[in-house]
Amino acid sequence: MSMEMQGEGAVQVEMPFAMVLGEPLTEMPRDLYIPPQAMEVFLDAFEGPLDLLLYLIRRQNLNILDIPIAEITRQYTQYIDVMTEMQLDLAGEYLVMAATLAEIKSRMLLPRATAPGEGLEDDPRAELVRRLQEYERFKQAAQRLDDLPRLERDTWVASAEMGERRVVRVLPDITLKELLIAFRDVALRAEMFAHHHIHREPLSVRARMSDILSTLHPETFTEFTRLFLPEEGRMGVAVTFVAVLELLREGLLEIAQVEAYAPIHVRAVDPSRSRVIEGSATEVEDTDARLLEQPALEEQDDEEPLE
Amino acid sequence: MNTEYTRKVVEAALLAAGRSLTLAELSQLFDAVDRPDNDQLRGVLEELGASYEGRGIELLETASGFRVQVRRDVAEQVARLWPERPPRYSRAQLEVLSIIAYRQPLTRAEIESIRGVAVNPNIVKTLFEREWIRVVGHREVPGRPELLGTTRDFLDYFGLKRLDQLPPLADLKTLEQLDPQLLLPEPIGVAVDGGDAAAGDIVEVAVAQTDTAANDVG
Amino acid sequence: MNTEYTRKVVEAALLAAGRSLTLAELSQLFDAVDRPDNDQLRGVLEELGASYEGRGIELLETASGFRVQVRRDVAEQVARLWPERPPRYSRAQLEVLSIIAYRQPLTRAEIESIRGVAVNPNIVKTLFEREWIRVVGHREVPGRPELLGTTRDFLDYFGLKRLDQLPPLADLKTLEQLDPQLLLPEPIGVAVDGGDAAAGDIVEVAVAQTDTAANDVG
Repeated sequence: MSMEMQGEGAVQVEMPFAMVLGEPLTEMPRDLYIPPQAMEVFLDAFEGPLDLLLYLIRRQNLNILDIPIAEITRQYTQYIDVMTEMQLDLAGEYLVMAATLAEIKSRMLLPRATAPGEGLEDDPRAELVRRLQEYERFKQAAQRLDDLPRLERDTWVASAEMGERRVVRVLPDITLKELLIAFRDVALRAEMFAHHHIHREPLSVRARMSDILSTLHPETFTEFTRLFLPEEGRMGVAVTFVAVLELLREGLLEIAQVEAYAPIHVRAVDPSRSRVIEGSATEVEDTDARLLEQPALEEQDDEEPLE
Repeated sequence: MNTEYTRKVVEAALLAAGRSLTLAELSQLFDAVDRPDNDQLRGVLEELGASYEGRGIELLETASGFRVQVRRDVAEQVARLWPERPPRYSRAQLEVLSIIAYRQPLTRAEIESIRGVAVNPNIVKTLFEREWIRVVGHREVPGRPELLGTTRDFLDYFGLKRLDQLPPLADLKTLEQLDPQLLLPEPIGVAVDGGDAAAGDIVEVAVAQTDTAANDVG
Repeated sequence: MNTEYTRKVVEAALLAAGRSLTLAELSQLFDAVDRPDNDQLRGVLEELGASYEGRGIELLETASGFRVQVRRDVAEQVARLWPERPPRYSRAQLEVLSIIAYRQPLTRAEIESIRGVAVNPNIVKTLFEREWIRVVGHREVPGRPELLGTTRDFLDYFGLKRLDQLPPLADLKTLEQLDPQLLLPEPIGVAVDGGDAAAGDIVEVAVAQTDTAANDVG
């Protein structure tokens, strides 16, 4: 069909079909005699009856559109006979094709209307020719596909290393609403099951308790008045005072006054009075040391709302 | 040895491998007849490295050989190729955090007593790592348990200036009425000023509406 | 947009990813403020591709985006990095794959009718395993047979951007078309309907052929 294919004559594909008795079988046998050892390989080399027919046609440099159907049928059936004799496991399609060819041959013998312009449609070979051509197109397409540069064989995707990849950890997001709902639920549960009631304390006092506690150190006293920030105004002072009282009530704070009217000092409750395992004590000190850096920040924080 | 060809092969091999290659491995790629010796290979690698000047990649010699890697100054941007799906906090985490926010300073035991279940240490650890909570002191009881409180980062994250900008507990009770997704049918506009009674009313309203709709259909 | 910086990031990203990246993926790497638009990105990619001229690598656009890959002319040498040989595909596999690629969507029975022989189930299975083909639907006939089509992976693997980049199918000729020629004394090589000699002319024909193929399916 194509010049290329015709030029190659009987050679089906360029690569060896297989190794037969250690010899590469690169060409189809030119005659019908096929060494028995090669027959199976030979059969395997064809992708079915259309492929075999194409081979027979090409081998004789015949045009696919003008197949001498009698001759091709004779050759085809000879192959099939050889294969059958050798009791090779022949696919049924080969026999169907043999029958088809025989039918075409017999129809060719019948007289046909040969009015000009028509008749070709009636050529009994038309359907076979169409199928052969169609198959050959894809046979060729498969070859061209195989020729395309492809991954793993002709190219590889280039990649470079990232070095130490900085892990960008994404932290979960929470909305304030989620947080509030969570607390609401806890509170509702606690009211239902817990023995104690959740007090409605102003959060500012709670916050101030945390702040004061983190500014205090168990080993050194802090002057009481330094807990207050005059710039916070009366409300701020009141909040701080209530927070100190609350801390005192919870036993988290101790207050000392050397004598009447002397400055009042506060400090966190001394840990040495409790029995503490040594290991955890050092850990605690580290934590406290770290916490001592916090108050400055917190004080600034408190100033903000007043501006 | 054809230098230019050698350079092409070396570059292609390094990028195809996507890992470090030794001089020996690189040299194996060539037929004996045009195999570069180690000095020649080093020369070629040097040229290759120089050609990456001002590009997104660089050539590096490490203990395991030569490799091409992404330049540090664009690495961070390139890392966005692998976005991590943001994880979510569990219900328990949210509860613990909210309890600390509202009831600080308090100990883990006190959190447990409010929630009625033990607190998984990992939950508290996560909150510490996020720097949302801190140890503000110790309660002077046996074991000196840590007292937990929230941090300024916590306030910043939620856009709060002060802790008392959090709504008081009493207002929280009506929170679900404020959240259309949780309970309400459509009319968010129904002015509910809290309390369970109001919630009861709404349910009735909703039922009535459904009835009406059903009547309309019939 | 700083072109040089953009180019650095794009190159680094393509090589860090080690796979094809789409324009959208590349654009995501940039902050909104200096994010290149698609035209700018294409410009940068073009420059990048040009800068690989004469090197061991090249830039290619395939179905799933842009990738940097090893040039074919050094492939043989680079392949020596891996002791195992690349997978080979039998003629039968390639034929079935081509038929699916050109004639999709179609059923197994339709493949068999073109090849004139039953399709070995292993062939189809292998193509599925490689994720080169997929079931794209069912034909509404008894048994509702599966309709097969190719995947994006298939295009990527063969370095194609779209299906119509496949080499064109040869023409079909009818007996009528060719008959006049048969009447002439047959000069060898006139009846050519494809083949490399005519390759230059094929491009235009290809469109028509693809159309024909499409019509054939319907």
